[in-house]
Amino acid sequence: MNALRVVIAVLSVGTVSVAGIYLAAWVDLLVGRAVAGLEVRPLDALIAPLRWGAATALKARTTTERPDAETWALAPALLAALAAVGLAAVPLAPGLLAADVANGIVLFGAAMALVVVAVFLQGWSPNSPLPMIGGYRFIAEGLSYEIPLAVVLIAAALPARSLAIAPIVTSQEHLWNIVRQPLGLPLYLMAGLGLAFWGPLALPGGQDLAGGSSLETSGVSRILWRLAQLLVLVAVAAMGAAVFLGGWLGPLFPGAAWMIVKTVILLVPLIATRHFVARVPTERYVVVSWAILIPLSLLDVFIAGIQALVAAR
Amino acid sequence: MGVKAALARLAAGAPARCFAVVGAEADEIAPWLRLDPELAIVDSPRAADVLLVLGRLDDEMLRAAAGVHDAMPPPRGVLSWSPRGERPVSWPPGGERPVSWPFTDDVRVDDPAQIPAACRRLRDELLSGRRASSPDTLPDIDPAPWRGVGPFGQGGAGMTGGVPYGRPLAARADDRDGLKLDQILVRVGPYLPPFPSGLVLDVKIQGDVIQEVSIPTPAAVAPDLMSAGAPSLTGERALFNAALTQPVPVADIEVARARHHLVWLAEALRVSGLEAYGRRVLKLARTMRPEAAEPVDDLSRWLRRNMSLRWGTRGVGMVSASRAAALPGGPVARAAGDGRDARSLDPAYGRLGFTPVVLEVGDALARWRVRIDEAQQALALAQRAGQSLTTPIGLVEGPCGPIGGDRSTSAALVTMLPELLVGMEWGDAVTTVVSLDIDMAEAALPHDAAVAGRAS
Amino acid sequence: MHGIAAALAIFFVTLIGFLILRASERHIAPSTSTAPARVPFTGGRAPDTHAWNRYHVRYYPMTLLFLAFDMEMVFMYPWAVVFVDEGLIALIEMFMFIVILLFGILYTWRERALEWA
Amino acid sequence: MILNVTFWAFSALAVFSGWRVFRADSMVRAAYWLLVSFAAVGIILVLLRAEFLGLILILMMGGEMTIMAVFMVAFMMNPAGLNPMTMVHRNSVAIVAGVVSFLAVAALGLFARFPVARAPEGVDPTRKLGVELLGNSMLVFQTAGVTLLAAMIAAIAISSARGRYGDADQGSVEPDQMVTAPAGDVAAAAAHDPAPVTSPGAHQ
Repeated sequence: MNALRVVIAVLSVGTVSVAGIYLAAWVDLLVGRAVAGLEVRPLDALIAPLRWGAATALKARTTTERPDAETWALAPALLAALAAVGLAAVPLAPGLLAADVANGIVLFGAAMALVVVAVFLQGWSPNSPLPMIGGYRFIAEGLSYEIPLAVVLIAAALPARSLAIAPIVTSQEHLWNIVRQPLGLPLYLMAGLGLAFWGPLALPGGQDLAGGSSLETSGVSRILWRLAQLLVLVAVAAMGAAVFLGGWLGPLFPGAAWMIVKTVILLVPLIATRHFVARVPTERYVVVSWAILIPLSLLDVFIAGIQALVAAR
Repeated sequence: MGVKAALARLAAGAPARCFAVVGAEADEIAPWLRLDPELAIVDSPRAADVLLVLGRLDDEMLRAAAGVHDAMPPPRGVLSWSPRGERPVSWPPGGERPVSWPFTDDVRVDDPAQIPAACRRLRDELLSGRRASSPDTLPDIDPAPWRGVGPFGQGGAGMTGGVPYGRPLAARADDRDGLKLDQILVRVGPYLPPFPSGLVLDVKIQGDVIQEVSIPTPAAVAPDLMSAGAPSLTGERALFNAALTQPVPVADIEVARARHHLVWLAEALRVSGLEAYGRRVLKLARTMRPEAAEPVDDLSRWLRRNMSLRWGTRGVGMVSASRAAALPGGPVARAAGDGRDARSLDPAYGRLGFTPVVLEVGDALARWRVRIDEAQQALALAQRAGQSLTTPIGLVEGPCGPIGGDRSTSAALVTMLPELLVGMEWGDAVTTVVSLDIDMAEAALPHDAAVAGRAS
Repeated sequence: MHGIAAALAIFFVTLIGFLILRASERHIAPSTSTAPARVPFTGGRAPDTHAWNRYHVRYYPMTLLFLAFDMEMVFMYPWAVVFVDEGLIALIEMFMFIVILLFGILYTWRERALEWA
Repeated sequence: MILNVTFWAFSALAVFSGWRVFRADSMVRAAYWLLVSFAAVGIILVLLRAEFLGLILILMMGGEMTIMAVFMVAFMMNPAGLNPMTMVHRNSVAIVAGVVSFLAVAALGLFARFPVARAPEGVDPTRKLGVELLGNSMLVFQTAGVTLLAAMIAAIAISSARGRYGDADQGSVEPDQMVTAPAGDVAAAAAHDPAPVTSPGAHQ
């Protein structure tokens, strides 16, 4: 019976991942075309990611003079696996949770902490200067967003009295966390962008490094890296929807429908940042993250704490 | 086989991914390629299907282009366009292989308008296997013999000696924070996308901070191009040079200036991560008219409001007043408080009430602002100018700086780079180089060539 | 326990699935590796040395700060679970703990140790 | 059954990756093999119903091993093992020490009488840990805070090349102290600019 549950969990997370990645790629194309002043053709944009994938898959894999071939191969797989675990920690509906652990936000945090390893390996492995700078940049970025990310999730756990995600969702029955912890969601999304090295926080793969960490990657590996990155974005959006937007809570429609809608509501602006917000400079991001975002996230914990104590009276 | 065919059929609808290698006399074509939906200009040869070789390249550039070509994963192809259908000259005597043109099976295009379609066709043929992938241009020889050398056959001896896998390890160098760690030489260019095509820098870094910058071969483009005859001046370059000797409509000059600044802005936005918005600006650069300047005003407002762009450029790449004074002029100097502008000397501009745009700050943000303000001002001038003509006074204010003086602003900016970039983080250095708007064709063009162009 | 089993299964299935996908490319586009194709890209010219050298991690003071804050997070998780039950004492205690650590950030920031370029 | 297999599989992984740490030429690989070892131990902890401890171990080690990797790359010659190298030195001593400590730990495992204390059902270890932190161990907890602060300040004071009054290699002298310092020091201190410099790009 347990084995069956595990198989179902794997299959459902796989399905959600594929759908989420496809949606993310589609939204990115649509927003990009709209911003570029091109005609937005939603149906063409549906097939465009597949066309790009086919064209990329037909290219051979190149290598460099003395890469670390094993870790290079591992990097996209590790990133995707971590993102999938992060997604698995998010409940879709009451009882519909792939990885039902008592310490859900710790599991999510652990998976997301290891993302730094995957991105660093992607930049380090080719033994090429520009990807290497990209990899090291991501360590600076990762160590800066990790603490605010964990702390805002802890703040959300306060009123729930639990580290599991499902109680965090049900604790929002009367008031969503986005309202009672107003600092939480913005800080979480900023950290999430860093986690997915996307848009303004696409520091390891920035245009100033001519593609940075994946500059030397070609062929199927390039596709896999992109898929894994989008999956991180989906996991971030899904967790944000559960923790800050009340997850499956909502009238009329089934919980899963609400959860999907809320995830999309977070995913679209996350993706759109790429087309509206310029890439931030690494060093200044690190300073701001430590000097402003971390203190703000700790302030968020106190607001949440006082609120939770008042509510408990 | 069936899978491959199916993938190729699916891939046929995608834009052709090109890596562009841009030489002299291609400035009419290269900037606009990003506007074509058939093409996707990529940053890395590892992601490219087609190598686009545009314009005239000298030996050094051609050798680098061969290196870029070989880095592309098969199936790959080459599409070349050159003015007057000619091909560049031979390898230098020290070159690895004495071939005149390294790309044996390139597709040549005579009409630049055909480039996108030809690219797509070439890409489809390559991916479907109807055309063989282009072979390596450089010999398959390790950079240094290492196989079987050393006690473990890895080419090395000791901890840091030898040439393991064909290359040595870097040596240590002093650093300002007292840690004596390895200094890595990054040979930037000539075709590293965020940098202007043709700019060659040897950058020594420790970590992501630049310690030393040198220019290995100053004005690498010039000698061979000169031997093959002075390059002709095309497009806006021809227009600005014509104004040296003959009256030219002010409106034409100013529209060309606004267009140049917007093309620069599109690239600067792209490097900042706003590729889609850059494309919008590029389209605006192509379609704008002095009579309808509102889109440019909207753009200026949007840029001013965008905090992230301000954050990335404020305080970056400071050009001091003394450095600005050493420049021949141009927007970079004007952004650092140096008000020289050749247009101030022209009575035709005086009648239009022209005053130069000057900012005192001297950072990358100021340069962005000066260019955007100048683009707006240029459109306003063009509208007011009507039929009025410039006065040929032997000095013309080009988009990058004065033309007709002792030396070009771009050449002066290139020689300024080594001092300017030292101590910067890599990303800030790129922001700085982009904000300087160095025109490598102009920098490589000796002053005589400008005069020669004037004479022709 | 089945929760963690599912997480592990998802991790390894995704990991192995991606590795298999990557291995599948040899059937579509066999990789070739010649000396000029292996040269790392920095704009067309060959590099001088390997990239793997003693890399100067400019942000090392920040990594040390991180180590301390990582510890702080560990204490916050169990604290969060019992927070509401313990009430005001939990709030005060964590307030003290965090304010002490914030002095660390303040000091680092004032010493400008977060900047590196 | 599955539980046992998982336990042994991850135990084997922990030992194997621990061994690989010392066989790796590349500092990055060595650090991440150690991370694999820690992660396997973390999973074992989870299997032993210490879910929070196991997961937090993985969470922390992800950052920590990365930091270790970058420091090892920064300070070791030939950090990626491009020239062959070995992580093992003074082999005979190492072998003796290894065998002795293995025997000691193995003896401990075989002969020690471990207390039989099954975790009671329905008890949340995380909650118990929290109660402990806010109850009996409160002083320990707060002392940890002060210790961490001391560690932070010490680490920054020792390692940072910058100071609030200028770079450390230029003395980073407080302006007030420069005035009251002995005459010789004043001349030395006045030789450099005491004003804080925002970025080296600004030294023109």
